[in-house]
Amino acid sequence: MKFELKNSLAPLSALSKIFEHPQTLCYPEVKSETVSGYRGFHINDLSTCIGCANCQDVCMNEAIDMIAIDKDKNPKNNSGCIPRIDYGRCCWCSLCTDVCPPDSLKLESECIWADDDANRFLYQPKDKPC
Amino acid sequence: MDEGFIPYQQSLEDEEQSIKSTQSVIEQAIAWFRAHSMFVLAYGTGCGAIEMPPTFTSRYDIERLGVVGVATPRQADILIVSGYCSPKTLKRVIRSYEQMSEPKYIIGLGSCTINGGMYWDSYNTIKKLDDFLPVDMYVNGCMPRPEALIEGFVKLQEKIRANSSEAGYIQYRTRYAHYRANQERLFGTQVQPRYEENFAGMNL
Amino acid sequence: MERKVITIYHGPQHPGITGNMSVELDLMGETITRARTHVGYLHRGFEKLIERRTIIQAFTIVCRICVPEPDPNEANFALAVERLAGIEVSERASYIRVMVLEMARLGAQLLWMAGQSGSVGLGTVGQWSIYDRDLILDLFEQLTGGRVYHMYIYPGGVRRELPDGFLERLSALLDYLQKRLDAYDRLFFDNASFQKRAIGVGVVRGEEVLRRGFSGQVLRGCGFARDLRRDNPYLLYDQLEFDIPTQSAGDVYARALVRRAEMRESIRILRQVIAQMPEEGAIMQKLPKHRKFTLPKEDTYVAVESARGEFGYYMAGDGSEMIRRMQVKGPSLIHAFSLLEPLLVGEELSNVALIMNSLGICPPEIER
Amino acid sequence: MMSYLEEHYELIHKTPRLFALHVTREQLLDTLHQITTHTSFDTLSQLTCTDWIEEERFELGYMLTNALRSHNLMLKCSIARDKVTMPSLALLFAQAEVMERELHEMFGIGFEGNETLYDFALEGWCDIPPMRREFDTLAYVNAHYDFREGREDNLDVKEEIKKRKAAAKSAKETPSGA
Repeated sequence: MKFELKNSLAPLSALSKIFEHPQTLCYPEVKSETVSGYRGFHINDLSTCIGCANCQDVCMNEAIDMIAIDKDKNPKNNSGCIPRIDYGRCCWCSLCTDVCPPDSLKLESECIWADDDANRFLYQPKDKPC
Repeated sequence: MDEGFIPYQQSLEDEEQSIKSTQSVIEQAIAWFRAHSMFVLAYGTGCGAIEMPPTFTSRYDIERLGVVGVATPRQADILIVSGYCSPKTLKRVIRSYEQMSEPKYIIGLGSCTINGGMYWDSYNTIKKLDDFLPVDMYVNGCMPRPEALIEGFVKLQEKIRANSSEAGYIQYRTRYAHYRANQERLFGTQVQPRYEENFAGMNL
Repeated sequence: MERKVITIYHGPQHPGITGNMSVELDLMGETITRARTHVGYLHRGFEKLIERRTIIQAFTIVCRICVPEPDPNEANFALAVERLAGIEVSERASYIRVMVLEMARLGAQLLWMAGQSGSVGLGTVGQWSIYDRDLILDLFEQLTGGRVYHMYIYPGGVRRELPDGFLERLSALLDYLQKRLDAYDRLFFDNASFQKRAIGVGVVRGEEVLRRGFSGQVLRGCGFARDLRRDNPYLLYDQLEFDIPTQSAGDVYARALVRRAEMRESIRILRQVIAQMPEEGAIMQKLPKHRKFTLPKEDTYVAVESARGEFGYYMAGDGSEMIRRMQVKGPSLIHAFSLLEPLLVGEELSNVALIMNSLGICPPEIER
Repeated sequence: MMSYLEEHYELIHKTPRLFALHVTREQLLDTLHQITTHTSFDTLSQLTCTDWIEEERFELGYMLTNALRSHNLMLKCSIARDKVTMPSLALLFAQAEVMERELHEMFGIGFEGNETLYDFALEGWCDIPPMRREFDTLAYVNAHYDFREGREDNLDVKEEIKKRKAAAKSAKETPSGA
């Protein structure tokens, strides 16, 4: 096959990008916009959570513990338990939110977290109405 | 009731007192340079390797922070263990880590390095990476987004600049017996060379 | 003169390897005299884990089987469950699935382009193509809520409705990518340095290739127009118009050209999907006894065409909530062993990364 | 293509493009030879194995594809779980070599004539072959790996509901009794 001069020079067309504005997202300085519906951290509306442990049952990673709550925010919570998620197990599949009968467990768009201690990755969902 | 990452909140108060810099100016300068030239070993050990190209290329461009990929462990400062680790990989990861020159740091990417993640009941993945190697920074997610990986690097920079004696490589030297015991429990004694020999003459 | 054979391990910790795997090479000088593939660095025992999970739990794990391209796995799993349980999927859900699969294919081709260009030292291409892949991932984020792992195609349909204005944004992205593909032609495919490295390297040829179970670009690169989307259609591919590009040379460059044309075909399919997408319709067919859903004691085999070749799932149910056996065969299993090993013999060491990238070998799907 | 199969074998139609065929271990090589010469099913695309432990058998599936990749034929062959050797197809299909190597490791099936049955994915594995049903992966994990502590305060929700009900009941009874 004959190699043409054109084929050697064509890649230089990339140089035209020098004059364009950079496309980089400068993360720590500029936070990118959160996408609605992104599967990030859990939130749990305690005033509607009934402590049924459906989320615990469906979780294939056994990431969800049901722990005792200090004071009942929801009188219908029969067990007095609310879910806590182990982020050393979670895969953010959102099956737990799919099976939640009162729809109290949800995922928010925030998802960024780094820590130097592995024992800190137990997460108590924030009490936020969705 | 506390929300968010619970034990973290409980430990917030203790931490404020602990980070008081006692470094000299030169030490601070060295730490600053270290924190801004982190060479990452290009070893994609697991799923997480798929989010490394976006992090290292033009979209997120982590080179802004001084993070560059290098090919051999001898030149690298940072080892990213990207997700699950099978024992077969872990052996190579340990060998790579021991070949790296100090100071060196490990970033654990995703749930799998913390408590097994999705593969918690798999017979062929390890569950707690810090049993075998000292991990300096864990990044949350499965997969962590490139932003989360950058967050891990930013926090690691702070840690490097604090220059504390709890850095992973110092832990690995001083608590080598502990790590070695766990490694031997998994692999048996014969397979790995002993890391101690590398720093036999050093003043610990 | 004494000729000395040395053995080196190309990988697992090597920048030129396509993942966490290793090729043991016997070298005489720079020439490879024997190659042997080693895998197992990524073995997680998926097939065992799936036996322990109910069907709706198992679907979240199958997408992890192949990391660069998770969606064909989800589609395969869903198709196999639907076939065993006799579930019909609505037309709208099928269109969304085709859309997701083609977006994933486009993304995987762009990722491949970064690897292939990196293996010949053309760094700029990777910077560009991974950026463009990220734009596709942004759309995935809006659609599915996940960036890499979407967990979106579910037995019975898809999990979420299209967000408002999604098809318009996709259409705009396709216009952008169409322009970019011309830029990639100049930068990469017509680049003399890539041609010089790729032409005549890693040649797969002959009638035998059909019998040896190869698929994807390996077959299309040596003149056989085999594509499961056309030959054994699934979803709605028999109602969409697209061509199957082929080349006859069978070398690395031919496979690159096939991929170049396939990207254009994917854009063409996506445009048809956007035009034909039904406005109304359910996206999800509820599974009977949703969380206690069972499969009959039957087995089936489902295959889809991924960006690298045939992805086949064998699935057997046993009347319980668990799947008795699901066996996955990705294209890389055959390509990495019975194709790569003989193909590398006689090549130079510097071409190993080039050939591996061009075969699209992806270790996580070899060993699961 | 189909007529030959229909004539000579009991063909099971699973879908319009997928057929199955039961063979015994002894017939396998002969049947494969006949099918590959007389029909266009001449490519082995997958080799599967299912463990039917309650019926004491492995079911091997040889997935054949035609050159056009449009139809699939599965040859199913049951073998006893304790007497686990099969003739190797490595001479017939080059790709069978690695598939058999994998099944050998995952199920412990021997393939006579395959020279490459060494380690595939596992390194130094000395337990039961992991894909056999009697291998319990969770028990293996508990024996070999540790999980992270800190989750001991997990409560059984059913127990908690019972406790609460009992407490409420006794709370009701106490004032009425007093």
